[in-house]
Amino acid sequence: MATKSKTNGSAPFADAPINKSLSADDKIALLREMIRVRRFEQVALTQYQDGKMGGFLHLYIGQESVATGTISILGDDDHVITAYRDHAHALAVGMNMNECMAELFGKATGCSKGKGGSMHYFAPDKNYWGGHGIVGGQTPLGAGLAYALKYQGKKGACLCYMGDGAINQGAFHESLNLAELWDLPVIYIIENNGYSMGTSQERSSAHPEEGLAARAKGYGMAWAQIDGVSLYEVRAGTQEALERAYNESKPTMLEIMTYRHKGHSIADANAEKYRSKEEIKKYMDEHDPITFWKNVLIAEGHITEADAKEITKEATKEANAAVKFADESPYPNVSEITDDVYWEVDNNTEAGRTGRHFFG
Amino acid sequence: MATKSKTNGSAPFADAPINKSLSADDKIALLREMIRVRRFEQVALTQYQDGKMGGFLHLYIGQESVATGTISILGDDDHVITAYRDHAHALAVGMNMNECMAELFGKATGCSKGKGGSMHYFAPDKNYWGGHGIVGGQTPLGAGLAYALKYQGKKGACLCYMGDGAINQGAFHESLNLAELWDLPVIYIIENNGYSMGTSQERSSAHPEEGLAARAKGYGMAWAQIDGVSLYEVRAGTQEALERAYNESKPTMLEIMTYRHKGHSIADANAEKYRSKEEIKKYMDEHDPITFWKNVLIAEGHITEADAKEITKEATKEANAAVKFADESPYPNVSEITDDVYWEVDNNTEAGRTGRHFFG
Amino acid sequence: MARKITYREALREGLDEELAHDDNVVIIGEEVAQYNGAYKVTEGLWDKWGDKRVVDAPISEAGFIGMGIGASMLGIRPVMELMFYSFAYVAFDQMMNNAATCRYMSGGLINVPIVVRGPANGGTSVGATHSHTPENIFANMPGLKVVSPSTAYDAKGLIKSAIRDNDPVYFMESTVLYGQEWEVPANDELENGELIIPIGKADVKKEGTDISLIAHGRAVITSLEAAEILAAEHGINAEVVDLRSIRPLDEETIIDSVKKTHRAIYIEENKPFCGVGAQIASTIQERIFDYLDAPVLRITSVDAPAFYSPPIEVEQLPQAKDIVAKALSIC
Amino acid sequence: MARKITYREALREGLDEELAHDDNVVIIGEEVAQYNGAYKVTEGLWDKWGDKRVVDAPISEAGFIGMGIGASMLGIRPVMELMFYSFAYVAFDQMMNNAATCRYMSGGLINVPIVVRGPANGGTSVGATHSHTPENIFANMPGLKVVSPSTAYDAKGLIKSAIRDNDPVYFMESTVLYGQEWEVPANDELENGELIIPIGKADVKKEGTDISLIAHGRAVITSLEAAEILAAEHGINAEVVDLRSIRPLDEETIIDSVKKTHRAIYIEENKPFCGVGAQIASTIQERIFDYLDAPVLRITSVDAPAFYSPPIEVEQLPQAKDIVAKALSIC
Ligand SMILES: Cc1ncc(C[n+]2csc(CCOP(=O)(O)OP(=O)(O)O)c2C)c(N)n1
Ligand SMILES: Cc1ncc(C[n+]2csc(CCOP(=O)(O)OP(=O)(O)O)c2C)c(N)n1
Ligand SMILES: [Mg+2]
Ligand SMILES: [Mg+2]
Repeated sequence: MATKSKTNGSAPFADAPINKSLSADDKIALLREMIRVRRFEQVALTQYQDGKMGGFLHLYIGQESVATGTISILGDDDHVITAYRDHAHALAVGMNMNECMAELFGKATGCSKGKGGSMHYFAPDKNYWGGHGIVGGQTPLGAGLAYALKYQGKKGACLCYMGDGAINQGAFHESLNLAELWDLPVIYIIENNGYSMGTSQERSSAHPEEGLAARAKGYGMAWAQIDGVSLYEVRAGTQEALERAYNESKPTMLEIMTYRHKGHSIADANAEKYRSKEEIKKYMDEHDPITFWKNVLIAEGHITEADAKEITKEATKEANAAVKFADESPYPNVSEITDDVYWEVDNNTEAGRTGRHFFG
Repeated sequence: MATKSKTNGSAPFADAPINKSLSADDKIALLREMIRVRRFEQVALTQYQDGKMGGFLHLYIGQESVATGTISILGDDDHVITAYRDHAHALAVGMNMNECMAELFGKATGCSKGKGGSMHYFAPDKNYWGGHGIVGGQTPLGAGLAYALKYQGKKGACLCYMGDGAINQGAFHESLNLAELWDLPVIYIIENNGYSMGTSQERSSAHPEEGLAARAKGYGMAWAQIDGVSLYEVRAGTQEALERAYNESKPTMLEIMTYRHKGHSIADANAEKYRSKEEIKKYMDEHDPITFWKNVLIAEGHITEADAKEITKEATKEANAAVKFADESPYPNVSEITDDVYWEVDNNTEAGRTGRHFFG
Repeated sequence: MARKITYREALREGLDEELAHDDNVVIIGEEVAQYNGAYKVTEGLWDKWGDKRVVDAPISEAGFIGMGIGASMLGIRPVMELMFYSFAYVAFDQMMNNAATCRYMSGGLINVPIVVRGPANGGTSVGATHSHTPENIFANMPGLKVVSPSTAYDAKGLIKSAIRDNDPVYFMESTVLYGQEWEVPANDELENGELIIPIGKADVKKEGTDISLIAHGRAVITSLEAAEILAAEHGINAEVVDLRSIRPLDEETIIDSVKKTHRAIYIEENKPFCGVGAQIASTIQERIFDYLDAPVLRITSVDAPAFYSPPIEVEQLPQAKDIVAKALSIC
Repeated sequence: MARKITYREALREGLDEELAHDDNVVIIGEEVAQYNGAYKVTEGLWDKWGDKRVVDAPISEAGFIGMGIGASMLGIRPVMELMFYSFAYVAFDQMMNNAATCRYMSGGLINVPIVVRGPANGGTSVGATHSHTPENIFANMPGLKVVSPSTAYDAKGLIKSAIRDNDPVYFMESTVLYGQEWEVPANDELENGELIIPIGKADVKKEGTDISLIAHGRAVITSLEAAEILAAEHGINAEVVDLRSIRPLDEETIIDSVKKTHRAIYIEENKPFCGVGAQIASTIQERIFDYLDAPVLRITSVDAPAFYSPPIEVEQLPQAKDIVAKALSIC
């Protein structure tokens, strides 16, 4: 199978320090991570089709290297926030398949107790701040997480992800100015999969020839465009930005080129209309990040095809077990509708007991 | 008196076609225009201090060349919209001092019948669409006026003005992307007076070294920075943008460097705190656009100092007459509070008569 | 008998007819053209009318709605689609200030004939961010009109009036209703050759004598269900009043109904605090206090952000059983 | 006797004390630091607390309020100033979605201890765009708290509670009140050494027996004026109830008052449609219908965008004479 870059022992960016330090086991773990994400979503898709969940399901299939690669190099004081296409980031920060699948099923055992759904995963204990449904709406929050880190004197950064269509929202612009003006350690990561729903990049965004990330120039902000097919390149590019955040408390805008194999969401019946079959096939065949990385590992002699199959099998088992867990979990109680609205009420403080908080 | 550029017969940009075509009378008319604006405001200021009006009064003193110069080259299908610092644009499009002064006084004879006040002047019959109080809020409207012109097949442009502080509003960013993406004939004019209230440009805006207008590069949009002290340069720079709008239906971002002599508004007690007295004096002495232009006209042999004094005298007379007009005009009736809310109600159409429109 | 079409098709017909009726009508929104609309309301219109009249916008609601407001001041009649009405919140300043106040602040020199339409409802398990119901919020602002049709018939007649109206009209639909069918006469069955329903006129969807169930949007359908149960199981003859438009408001139809029934419940899918029901209850007791045999009651969503979990969200929204129970408490 | 200070000074004292009380408190807003605040509420705080604790922001309300929300999730306690509360409309999505729903959508894993404060009033001749009064709009959204103090005493006690509250609190002040003085005890005169007023507790500002004038914000002051006229000129003893906080709402104090007086008027400077008065009127008639001797009435601004002309804007807002006239109509 053809891959964009030759996958011999000296794959591009393999020699970047952040990659050189990887052991064979580390590299295999990264493959496993990406395969887990994909299998989780493929299984979720079948469950969606079986009517097990409501609302939207935005699949990340084809983009796995972005979440997996960028998050794989984070430390304890680094934080993550993203938009509604949020399953991969959730698994990458260490959330488990059970709580994620149960959330899709709207079960009480879901990571958000069934209140958030697919678009709204959260795990603050793992430095994961969602999962946000309003396009661009998370970008000021990302600046705010970085602001807090700086305020508290921590050497950390916030990775704030968004789609290529999100860059045209006003809130993002305001965030960029604040981030550069106030030296906030936030890294904005545009996951450029070429489309916002059915609208191609050319039809949604005016931008400099160098690409979307070059909009950063308007703010005097550092930026880079990264080929997302390769974990090596994703990790190396992100590491540079992280160091800028840690050492200079400066923001960066990264644009990671990627592709979604499926439609915008499961509801997208047009996925093969606004994109040609050939285009989709080309990306699936030649730019799939999992295939690419598998081939790197084979070429580097760490695994065989059989090992990869075994990893996939395990991931499938895990995803199926998550379905079982979700299936067997109870729905929330109707009485829980008014829980988790006010901290003061939930904690039965004096403030929470003073005055009427709920009406109707 | 020192001026930034030598004001001899070949002042820079004097040879630009749009300037070469000016007759002596035209040039004198431009001087008169700027002086009228200044005297209008100086007189309004005294009236404000006498308690004749409420709310804000944002003076344009020091910036006159921007509105006068840019608007002086517009044709019948060109439109104008600006922010709350809107008196100069109003007079430049041909509104008279009476209706403008009466509006400040909150009188029924005001251009907005006393409903808008200083920040909200309008004259759609003169292609003047306000006068807008929300920073940056007018920028999508400017794109919309241009959209309408294009939709209707007219060869016109919309000049949309804003302050240097306004460029950090989300709505402006969204407008820029739309304007460039859809080839809208809108010219965004940043009147860069160095400050948004008490905040200097360095404390409010991250931007490329070349200046604020260079943010346009992020959208692949044409841009230019213009020294606002000289009407010649303002007119020449604007003309280029207008031609781009007329001939290519493309937007431009202009940044016109200027300075306000007074505080942000009359309420600004800090005007000499966040700016040094020396800085203010330097701009008043060396960068005053009226003095500059007067010296150009004297150097070109069109007027004498005495002529300029005479023009000022006339403008003062006109402004004082406007005060008299405003003073003698009646206040609106209380019953008019609910006029001008709905077109259908005002025009007593069937839609306007159906259902209750007003409550309480 | 008149033909049946869906609420979605009714809207599409209305849009199509107005595109034909006035060259200045232009449809703008995310995915409205080439994609045929996220909810397929505009399906086929781009094919038929082309790039000038049906326009795909980038994800910039403040930008393109503000742009539409500006264009409308020069005589264009933009019909903007919000993919979800919840996204109005990123365009809120444009919609509350520029659309509503430019006429006023110019002393009547400007008018803003814009329509902003899209689904404003919960009940589709899309979570709190996508389930806002801002009809009370926009109706609070003088200068704006707010319309909320409950049937295909109303949707068609009202969207046409909204587009012809010379003031800003915020037109709130329901994704839950898009696929449902109602009788809607074809134009050649109509006397005037077209279906126009005036904004500001309520509609008594079912006559009754014992209690007035007053509602807007999908809650009207739920109220009709409840009225059937009340009649069949409890011998109570409920009248169902559909506001159709929230501002302007047809107070007279409401008052006439309650004068007759002496009892009223307002039903809406909105949150309770300062909802439309608060305004209506306050008005009824103020205007016809002495006609009331019981307080005016209200039914709303359970007061919390929208719950994702599908079976729980069903319980969060008003159901026929809730209406029945509340009606029984005062009948 | 306790010392007198202005509403502005009271707020400043509250902010200053909370800056001292918790290192995580940071004040952010346009011109709050070096300029000392557009309305001088924060005067001197930057001098005292420096760049880290008092921060000038660019004109990017969506950006910096959203940033504050994000920071608050990690334990910062940002107190954001809106120069006018009207500017909330450009930050509306951040304030309605991110502040209000992140806790819910995460099943309670997050809380957002942010305060957004600033003047929310008309009456200063700044025109329609600058005179919005969105207390009803924000109070509609579960997850948010809305507070509106009417005196210096309340302003100080409530801002301190707001900053210590672990939920988002939208704190709406009045430029008209900033310069007015009230008695506010110094801390050493107080038992606990500081002035804290709980959010969710209404305050009977004047006891009475004949009619309840219920209000929030500056309308409380107008109501007190009206109560004096009613007593002096008409022998009517009005009770004046100040909500202090709109959500949470102290319904019991309202209900107790109207149970006693049997008559109520809600007074507010907001627009009428779905205003706070609608909610209160609807609640009173629902809860104590049989205690009412007359319908609950409402007084609001005249229903139009804010009129610039100073003498006309005075007439657009509720005045004591309007309250007196309406009270007489039901007493
Ligand atoms: C403010 C807002 N407008 C519109 C939407 C509807 N919407 C959800 S995702 C999406 C496309 C976003 O595309 P992109 O940013 O490229 O992200 P991708 O889906 O490709 O990951 C749209 C229009 C929304 N959720 N929020
Ligand atoms: C959205 C919004 N935020 C804040 C304000 C308050 N405000 C009015 S003018 C101004 C400063 C604007 O500065 P700039 O854009 O440079 O224009 P200039 O006043 O210098 O002409 C501010 C903060 C406002 N009117 N609207
Ligand atoms: Mg995309
Ligand atoms: Mg400025």
